[in-house]
Amino acid sequence: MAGRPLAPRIGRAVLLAFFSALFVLYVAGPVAWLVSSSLQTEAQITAIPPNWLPPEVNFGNFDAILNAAERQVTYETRRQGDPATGGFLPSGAANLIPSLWNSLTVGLWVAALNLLLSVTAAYAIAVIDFRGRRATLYTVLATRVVPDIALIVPLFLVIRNLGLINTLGALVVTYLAITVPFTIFILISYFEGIPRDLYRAARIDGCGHWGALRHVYLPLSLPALVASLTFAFLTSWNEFVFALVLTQNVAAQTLPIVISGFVMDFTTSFSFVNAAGVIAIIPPVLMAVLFQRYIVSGLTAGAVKG
Amino acid sequence: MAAITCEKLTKRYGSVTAVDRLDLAIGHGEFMVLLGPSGCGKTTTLNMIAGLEEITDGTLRFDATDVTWQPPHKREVAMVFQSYALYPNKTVRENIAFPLQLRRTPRAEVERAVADVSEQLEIAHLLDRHPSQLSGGQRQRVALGRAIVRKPSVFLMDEPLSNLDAALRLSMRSLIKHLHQRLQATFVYVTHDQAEAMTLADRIAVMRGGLIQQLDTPDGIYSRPANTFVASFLGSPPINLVEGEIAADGRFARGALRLDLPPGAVAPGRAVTLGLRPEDVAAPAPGLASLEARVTLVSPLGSETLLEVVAPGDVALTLRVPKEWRVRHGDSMTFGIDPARLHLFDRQTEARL
Amino acid sequence: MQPIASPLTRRRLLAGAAGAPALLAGLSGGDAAAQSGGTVNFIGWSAAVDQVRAQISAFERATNVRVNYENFPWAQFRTALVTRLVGNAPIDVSWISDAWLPEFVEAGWLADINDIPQLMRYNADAADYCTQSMVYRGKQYGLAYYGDHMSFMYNTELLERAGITTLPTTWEEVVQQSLRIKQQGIVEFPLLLSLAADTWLIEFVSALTYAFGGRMVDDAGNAVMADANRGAVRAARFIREAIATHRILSPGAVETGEINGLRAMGSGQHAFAIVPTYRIRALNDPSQASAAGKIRIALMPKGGPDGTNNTLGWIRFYGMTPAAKADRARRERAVRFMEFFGGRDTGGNYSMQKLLLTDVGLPSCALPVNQDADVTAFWNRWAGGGAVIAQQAMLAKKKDTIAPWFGEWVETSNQAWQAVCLGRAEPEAAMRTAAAKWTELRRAFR
Amino acid sequence: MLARLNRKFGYDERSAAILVFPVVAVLLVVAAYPILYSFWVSLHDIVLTRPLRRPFVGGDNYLRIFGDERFWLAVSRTTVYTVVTVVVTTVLAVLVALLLNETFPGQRILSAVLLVPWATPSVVNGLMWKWIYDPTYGLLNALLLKVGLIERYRAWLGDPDLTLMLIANAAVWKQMPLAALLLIVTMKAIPDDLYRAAKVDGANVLQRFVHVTLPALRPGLMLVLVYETMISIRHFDLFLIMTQGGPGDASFTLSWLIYVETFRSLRFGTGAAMSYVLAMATFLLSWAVIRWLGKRI
Repeated sequence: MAGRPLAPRIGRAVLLAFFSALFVLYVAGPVAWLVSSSLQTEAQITAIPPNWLPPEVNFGNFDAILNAAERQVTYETRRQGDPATGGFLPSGAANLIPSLWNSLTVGLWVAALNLLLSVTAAYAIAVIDFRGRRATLYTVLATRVVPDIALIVPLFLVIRNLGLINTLGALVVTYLAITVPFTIFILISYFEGIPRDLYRAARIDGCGHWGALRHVYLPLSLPALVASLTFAFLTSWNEFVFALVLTQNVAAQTLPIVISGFVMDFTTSFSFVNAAGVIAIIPPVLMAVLFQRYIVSGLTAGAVKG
Repeated sequence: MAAITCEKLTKRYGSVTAVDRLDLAIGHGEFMVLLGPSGCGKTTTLNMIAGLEEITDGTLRFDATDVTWQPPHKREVAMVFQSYALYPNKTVRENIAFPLQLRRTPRAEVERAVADVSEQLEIAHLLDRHPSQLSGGQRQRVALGRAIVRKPSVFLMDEPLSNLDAALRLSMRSLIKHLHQRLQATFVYVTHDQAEAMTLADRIAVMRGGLIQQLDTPDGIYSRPANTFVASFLGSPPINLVEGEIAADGRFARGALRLDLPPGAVAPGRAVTLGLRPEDVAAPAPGLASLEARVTLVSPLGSETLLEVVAPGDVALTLRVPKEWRVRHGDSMTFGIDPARLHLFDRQTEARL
Repeated sequence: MQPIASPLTRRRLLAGAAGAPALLAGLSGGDAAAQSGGTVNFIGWSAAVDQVRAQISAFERATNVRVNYENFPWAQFRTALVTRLVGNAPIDVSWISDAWLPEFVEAGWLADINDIPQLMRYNADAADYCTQSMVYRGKQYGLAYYGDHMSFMYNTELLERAGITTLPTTWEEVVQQSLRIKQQGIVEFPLLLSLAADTWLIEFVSALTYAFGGRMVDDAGNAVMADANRGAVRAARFIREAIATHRILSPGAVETGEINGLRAMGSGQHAFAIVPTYRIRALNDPSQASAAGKIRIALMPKGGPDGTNNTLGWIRFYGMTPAAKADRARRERAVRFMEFFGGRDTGGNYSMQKLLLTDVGLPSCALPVNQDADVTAFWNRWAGGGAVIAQQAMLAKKKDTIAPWFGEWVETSNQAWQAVCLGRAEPEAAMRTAAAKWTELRRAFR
Repeated sequence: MLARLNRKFGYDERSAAILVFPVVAVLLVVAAYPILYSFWVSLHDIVLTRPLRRPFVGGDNYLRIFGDERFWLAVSRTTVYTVVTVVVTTVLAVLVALLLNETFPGQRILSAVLLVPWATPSVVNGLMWKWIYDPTYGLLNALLLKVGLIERYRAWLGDPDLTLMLIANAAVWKQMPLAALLLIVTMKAIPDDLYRAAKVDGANVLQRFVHVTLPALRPGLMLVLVYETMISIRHFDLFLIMTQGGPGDASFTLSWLIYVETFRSLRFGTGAAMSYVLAMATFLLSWAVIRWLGKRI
């Protein structure tokens, strides 16, 4: 580096800086605007031209979300007027925090069960040479070819017949159907990258298949496992269509559903919706950034092999 | 101790047959080497003995017990791999102790066994390291340690020395030989390296295409190769093979080349391949067939000299002669050959005649 | 797993619904029901939520029956309700839009109240069009939540600034005055119509169609919307010209939902608008609208040669599910609830009807409510008097497109109207598309 | 007897069966059964508002679809949307991958920033962009006005010529990161020697990209193309949040049509048939892409 002429190095630095700036603007700009909007009052947010940054940081929207308890309304305590033109907390505001917990619950269950199911199947498919191995793999992957929207109706009927409508369990089971094939795909790629001799050694040393999985494959595929956990959690956290149909009451609704309700119900204050959006972004973004290293190495096996 | 008996052992992958009706009896405490080029089925055979590959057909017995369908962890065999296959997440100590732990050996006993084994293999100072911190030779010692700590009756070795450099290979070779003598266990050793096979084996099974070509002692394999494949696979530099036929006078003929054969060896007119090991030449002497040839290349090896020569009929041969012979490029020389040391094979079947 | 053939039958729907509630009530905090007089499961859309809650408090106190109240945004409501109905969710009472009545009855999702005199007796007090809007094939399916109509509203300040002293009585005059306002640079788009493709679109275009003397469907049920003389074509052309020729209506109207339109009107950006009458309260509320105090209502202008002052009226009502009606205890609770909300409370007052009107501005179907002094005061305070509103109410006609296939047809209709707004289809062609769909669906309905 | 059974299903096969069983069981219930059930539904004229009739109509639903103008309209909208989304996503992802594959101060931070859109729920993505496009208070109007690209505020999503592109932009924003990650991972696997050799051969930056990077990216690109196509073709959330198929029919895609047919018109039969057509199209398309790209690797 030191020996190279100065001009190309400066040129490279300028180019990198320029493209980095463009990148940040496009990738982070919209979220920054969302965050900025969430920290303004309704009056500030509806100013024309808009305030790029909050004139003063205002946590009122978040405060409202956190403290939006279901209150007892009587003739005396009711608010009058038609909350039509915005600036109002939506009537579902109090559902936001419970739905956050619902999302979290479903996400964690899905992440855990997804891993449990996928690990054993991926091990079997990647490691054991059994009849029907390819058929199993293709069947598992093929279930993802059918678009979600095609599955909604039959799944709704299945879930209804199982008596699971309006339960978090319905969502967990459904999301497993989405995440498991993908996770199996990732884990197979990863398992196949683990030297076969380690498997043979473990078997010779006295491991059955459970032992080989536990003593060799699991400890050695930590990145892929963490990546799978993250993928599953995010998928579950973000999912919308199934949740929309399978859960119709507050007890089981997840965050995207409640938020979409705010968006469609434009009596809601813009700043409130934006704040709700920010709240919905925080957990998955934290998780993604925290596990960044694992996500990349988890993807590696799959991507490089094609 | 255990004797291993393979009866018509077969492994097929789809339409490909990797091992074809293999019969092999390995005795108690025997050191058996499976030798052959890659893809010959030797590793598959080893895997079947280990239980790592399901046996498509045939029977496998340890002593009198049919273990054909027994999974590997039930078979009491130990194995050493070319890649060492040490668990990267475990320390050396944990690696060696692992098989014992799986057998629920009491802790004190495990510790004693690990200490014992690491003493023997001179790796006691490495016990708390991870495999990634070890050299190749050290890793293979650890792998050996993990294998012998269980005191199994059958040792399976899958090219254990192939990843080591030449010097290490020699010392590990003698280590393994010592181990075999001390442990008195049955060893099945897979390699493509003929020198390893020759030095280690009680018996060698030379394999090709899923079939055993020859099963014999190292000496038997070397001096009486069953066919041209075995003949050419062993020996360095390889045996010279010359195609020709038996002339009316009972001599081997290839163009202008004529070589005396032991009388009455083969009927005249037969198409044969003649095998001549490079070292089987001497100075011309009575009782020896003589061979005229022109030297085209001289490669001194120190203790000996390698020659490439062209014999009549444009037959190119490689010969090994004592270094005392002063040979120069372009010389024409006469070599003496003991007809009894010539190998004759049928040209069609490639089998020894 | 149930046999495949069964899930969709009505019998199974009913049978399932009987068992499911207990299970689900347990999940949704129905423990209170054990000690009290039971629970009513009521769902509505997210409107007048505080008024509903206040009334629920009163209801629970008066009857010892708990109410499990849930609300969804209006935009999601129909889908959510249908999914719940199909999913055997334990709904007793729900708000229903008049447009869904035939469809829901045909689907077996609504129970009639003809054999419940406790509810039927309120017909005596109710405006006739309200009652008629809840009747399908001779049976009545509920009590009114409210009944309203589309009003023509204007911004007094903007008219003044443009020097306009006489209110427009025809849509041609609306155009003239709008152009005047526009040319003076007072506002860019003096006319406001909320034409986003949501559930309100059919209400707005029907109102305009009536004002132009047209119809969507004739009394015999034939689609006439494409008919040049008695159809919706003139109204469609008016919209098209307002956008493309006169530029008095924003091309963004296709993206303007009812609420956003309301906001724009409230912020003084438009001089004329068609708005649901009850919104007058919000528009003249200083805490919500900068143009508060300046929004007034005039009679719907007449459009074209056959123009009338007619407008569109609609109602929303409390409906009971067949599952609730089939179970004696549930039926009894549901009836009490409907009476308390859609009729008189246990004190004999139309408390909910009055609350909705005086708090939110939702006009009542119960005629006695309109005699109330508070109601008169309400109209005086927020609308500058109730005379025009009352007059317009008499000229309101219900949607002529209400049919079992309404839900499906309106998708096509909405697209057709939007195509007109966007200039992607000629008014005649667009209305022909809508009419063809109507005819097709009607024929297919057996 | 037991021995014979053992012979037929050895330890490996028995273990595999046990290990695979839970997944197969779950997928049977929540994937395979619904898929088959959906097919059964697609052969019947099931309209939810007519619960008492449910005639078997065989392929009639499919025939009806193909005779339905809306279907072909939706096909064309979906095609435009998918092509734009996939192409722009891929191109942007390649550029971003090239940028982040460089080593420079701050590169790690940018890599972390890259994950933000990926982790953003699609509902929030939709509301965020809808807010940016807002005709009155939106950022886009303010920005373009400030730069002088527009003279007055516009209703962006209300412009039928732009709607699809604007939704595609929101989709690209969310999908590009994963694609870029996959490509970065693939790039990292390119041996440095190839670049050194190309440099020695006198290739400039562009030539190195075309002759070294691009061919080596093929497996990654294939994965990205197949994956992006499969998910873009079925996008739904954004349409529900942002435009509901409008204005007019400007964003009337297949997913939206299926939603309307199923949940608004409550025609489960034709809705299911449409879903099947979409599923088959997705399948064939991915297969074609794999074949097409696979041949060229």
